[in-house]
Amino acid sequence: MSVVAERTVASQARPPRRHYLNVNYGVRSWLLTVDHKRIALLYLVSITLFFFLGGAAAVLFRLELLTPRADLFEAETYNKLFTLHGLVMIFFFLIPSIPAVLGNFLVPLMIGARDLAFPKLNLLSWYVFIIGGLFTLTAAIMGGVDTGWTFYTPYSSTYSNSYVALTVTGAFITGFSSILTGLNFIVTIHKMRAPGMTWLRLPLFIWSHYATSLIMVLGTPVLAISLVLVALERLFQLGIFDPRLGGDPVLFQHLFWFYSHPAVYIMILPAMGVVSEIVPCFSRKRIFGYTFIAFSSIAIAVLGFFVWGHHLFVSSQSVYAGLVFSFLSMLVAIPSAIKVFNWTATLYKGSIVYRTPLFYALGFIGLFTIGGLTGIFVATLPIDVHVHDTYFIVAHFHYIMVGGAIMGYLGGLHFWWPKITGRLYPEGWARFSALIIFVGFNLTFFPQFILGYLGMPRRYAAYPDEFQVLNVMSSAGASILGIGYLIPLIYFFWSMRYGPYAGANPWDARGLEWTTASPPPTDNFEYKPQVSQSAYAYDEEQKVG
Amino acid sequence: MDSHAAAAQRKTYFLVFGALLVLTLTTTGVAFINLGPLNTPVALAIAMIKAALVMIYFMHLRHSTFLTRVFAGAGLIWLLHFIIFTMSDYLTR
Amino acid sequence: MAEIHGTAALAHQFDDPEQQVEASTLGMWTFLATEILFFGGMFVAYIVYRMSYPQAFAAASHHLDIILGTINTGVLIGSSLTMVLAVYSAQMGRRRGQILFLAATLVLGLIFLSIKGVEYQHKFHEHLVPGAGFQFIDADPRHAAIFFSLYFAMTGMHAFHMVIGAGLIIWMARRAWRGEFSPAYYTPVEMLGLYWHFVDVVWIFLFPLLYLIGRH
Amino acid sequence: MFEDLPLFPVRASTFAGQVDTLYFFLVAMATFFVVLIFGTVIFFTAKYRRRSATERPPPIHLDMRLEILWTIIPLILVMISFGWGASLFVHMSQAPEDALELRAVGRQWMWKLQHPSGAREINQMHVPVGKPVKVILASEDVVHSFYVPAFRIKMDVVPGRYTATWFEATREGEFHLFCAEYCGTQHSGMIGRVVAMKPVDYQRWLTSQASEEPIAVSGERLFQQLRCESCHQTTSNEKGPTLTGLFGRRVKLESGESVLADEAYIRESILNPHNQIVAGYRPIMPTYQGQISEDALHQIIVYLRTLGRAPEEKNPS
Repeated sequence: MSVVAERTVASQARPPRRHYLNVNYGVRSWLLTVDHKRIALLYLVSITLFFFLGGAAAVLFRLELLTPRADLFEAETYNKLFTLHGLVMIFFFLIPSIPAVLGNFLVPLMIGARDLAFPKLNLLSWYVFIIGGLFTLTAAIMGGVDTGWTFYTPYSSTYSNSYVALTVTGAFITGFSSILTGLNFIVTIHKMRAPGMTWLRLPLFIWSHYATSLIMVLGTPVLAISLVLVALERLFQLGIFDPRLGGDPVLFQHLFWFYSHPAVYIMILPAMGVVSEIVPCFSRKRIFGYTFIAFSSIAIAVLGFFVWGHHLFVSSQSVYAGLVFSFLSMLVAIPSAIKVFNWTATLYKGSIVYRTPLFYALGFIGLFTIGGLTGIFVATLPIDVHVHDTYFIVAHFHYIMVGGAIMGYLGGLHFWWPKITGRLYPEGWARFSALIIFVGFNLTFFPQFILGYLGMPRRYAAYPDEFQVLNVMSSAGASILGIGYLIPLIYFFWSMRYGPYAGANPWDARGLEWTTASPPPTDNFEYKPQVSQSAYAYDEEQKVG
Repeated sequence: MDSHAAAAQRKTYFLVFGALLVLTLTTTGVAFINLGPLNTPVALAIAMIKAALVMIYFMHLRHSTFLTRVFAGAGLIWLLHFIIFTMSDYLTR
Repeated sequence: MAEIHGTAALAHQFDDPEQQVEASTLGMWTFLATEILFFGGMFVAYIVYRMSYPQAFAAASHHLDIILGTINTGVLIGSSLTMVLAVYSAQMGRRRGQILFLAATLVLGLIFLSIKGVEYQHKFHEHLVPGAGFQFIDADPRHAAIFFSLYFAMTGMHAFHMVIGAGLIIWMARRAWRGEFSPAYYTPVEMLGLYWHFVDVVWIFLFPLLYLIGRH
Repeated sequence: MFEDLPLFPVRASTFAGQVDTLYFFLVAMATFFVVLIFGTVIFFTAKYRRRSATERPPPIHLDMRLEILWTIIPLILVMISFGWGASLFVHMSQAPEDALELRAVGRQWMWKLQHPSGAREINQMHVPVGKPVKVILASEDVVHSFYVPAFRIKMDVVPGRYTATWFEATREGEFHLFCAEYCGTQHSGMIGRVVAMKPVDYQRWLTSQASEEPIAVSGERLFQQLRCESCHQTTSNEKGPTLTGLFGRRVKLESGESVLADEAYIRESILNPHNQIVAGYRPIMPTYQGQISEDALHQIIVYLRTLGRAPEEKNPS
């Protein structure tokens, strides 16, 4: 089929008569689907619910923090709220967010495959996710858990009077959904690429998902077993971590952070992949330094496993280990910096058109830069001694996870929304909400850097009076941020019915996913893709088949 | 696979099985001999040989692609890294 | 993992049988890498505590039954042999042999679990199960309790994997009975074999680490 | 106006200035890069906006020099932060020998402190200005963290072992003492104040804390109460080795190893006597796990230290 002809037709045409959304109807057709695109939507719906649950918890405890006393809720309720927020946002939103929704939808499309390698495992991963979520929600409804998402022993294993065992079971189960997703991606990327799709022609989104999958597969099981051991200690006094039973609580911190530090890269790497797609598209340029961005993803995934000890600088870890982990943590800055510089350079002499996904991507670059640079602060030993477990840390990781990962997620959702639904979102509202989110985010979290250096510890239901002004700023920002997140929820729903038809390739983007119809047919492509150009051939015509 | 090669493969399986049993008895026997600090390294060395035999012959790594071998090794290497870096704290306390 | 109908068992997402086999094999090995790290967390804990409390670990290890441990190692190795022969029979297209060897593997696996159960029962009677009833007359009972905690966690998790393996064997034997496998397609049996051998490999390390400390 | 809105913490220890200098270096570096990235991104997006729907800019090819440049420069900068941070951290983790030693115990949800003179405090810590102070930390339950922002020090308080931190206050005043590691319901209530005072005022305060006996004396009394002396006498006998002159010595163990008799060793020997048996002795000592509080352990250890030290150190001031 001639490319030009196809594009002209597609841009005017209504969606194809048969596509993955209307191929069959009914609850069964969704709950038993093995189509990666439908599973992606199942994930989208579930993680959106979790996102607003976690967000609601955050808004509530930010309201509590308007005043220095624990007056809106008791300390116990406050503790349960921040624990719920952390658990839900990390295990049930951020970790599955981009991989399980956008990754699930796009990995086969981008490499020219009909589906993931193991479609049934893919569906299973969603069920596992939901079962894990139900455990955690049950624990929350029965009375909640107050250990913080970090489950530090011996508080979690012995002292806490909340539903720890049920909650860790939930987190444990959900871990397997992440493992199954990672395993599926690894095999799919290795074995299912279309003819001609060499490694160096792959979209960077795929590279970053490959790196992410490695972390999921090699890290998650360690979290799983650590949580099992906590539950065993709690239920059967199988002493591993509790010093009263002879154990060492710091060992838990080692086991926990062996996964949970790399888990940060599970959240941020896919967002980096999204940015690497959006920036070239809207500057109509080949991405600058493709190989450097690609291999820096792998470097981040590998190095990410060598730095967990920086969470233990003041935990009585040995000075020697502190020095080693500080040194290695510094090195993670390098691949991150390489990415930021290359994205910026891609804009140079581009043909830049302003669209919401680009705004999110640029927001990501800026906020991730701040998050990454403050990462150097906390990798620097004496600074970390001072700011460890203060609001400085809270601000730092929210710049990475919200300023980075969620910006990337929203950018990607806008960018591929036309592919997913076949319709365009309303550009004006989208820009407006992007602005609100950017402003709200910075107002929420920038004051927390100052609070942290002043010395306000995190997880405090009550705090000394002099911290109030900055806390009020932060709470005000949180409410703005909350509204910012509600707007897309509304207009995405609206656009599913009323949005204009998008056509196959509304952004004039390269990459295989744009060569098929929007929404794509169940088997993704009407033809067998043959690849003969890079995913970023913005200086060439798109070649298909 | 022709019948000759098949017979050879079958024979290999039994040989490996025999070797594994001998090594099991050896490791139990050696445990009762005082080798000073060497008891644990010897026991672990025997365990590694046994594991290698199982992986190479029973799990067919001998006939596997390079990629499969990389993934078979990846888990082990990662575990080794995990152990070494955790011990870097405990041994320098 | 794939939809199977006799020899023409090519799932829709694959182009050819070769791609399907390679994908399954890679997927299984990736899963085993995950499993290594899963057990790895307990191995790390074991190493940390054994280096910190060598005497307590040696004293506690003396309470394990080395004879039953050795027999069980032999039983499990035997089950690995029958498993590899089951795969071999599938490869040769010998349905009867395949089912018989799978059954033998299952029996050996159940023998292993039974012996393990007997050992657990002894520990229970000797008050060596950590918790309120734990009694240890030798030196340093607190750290001996850590040894037994790790013993039960590690062997328990291992036994749990065997139980799953046993379930998979029954399922696979049923499929073999129905003639779903042929020399052209026996990937599921092969994957089950990989899993079973992996469980064997874990035990190969657990045995010397738990049973053979300071025996001389 | 900054009374309600402080933007920078007070500096009240010798570390504070050093940590802040490093912090300012990092802030300067971060500001430079944030301005650079934000500036470039905004400038490029404004300058190169699309002029016609059909324009297709030529590709800019990979420039190795550029890639190497922006690999090397960040590498140099982070290595500077690492080296600078590492040297300061090593300095901060080695308390001077002559430091005044306070003993602290964290529990849900309070701080208990004891001075060498025996004076006890709860959720307060009086310290002299201009003298290094070491705080030896123990926990009775969960992990806590001893945090004094004005001094820029923080150390986790881990149950089952001793940790320590030190500082030298440089100005008088009252400063926050926080628990920084989440420790349960009233975590945010586990706060106190540090009162730094002139050495003479500190002495006066100590003497005003009437009727407390020196910590070593309490330890000696406990040593007798717990009947430790029935085996551990001034000379070694077949039941137990003498503890006189033990502290700071290397001890040969039954297993053939030798260990330094430091606070961790003595603590472990009281709680898990059978783990490290001294060469030539039988494992007959009962464990004191669960029978002795962290406070009492502190006191006994201080007492045992005085047995092996020069007499003038018995009453540090």
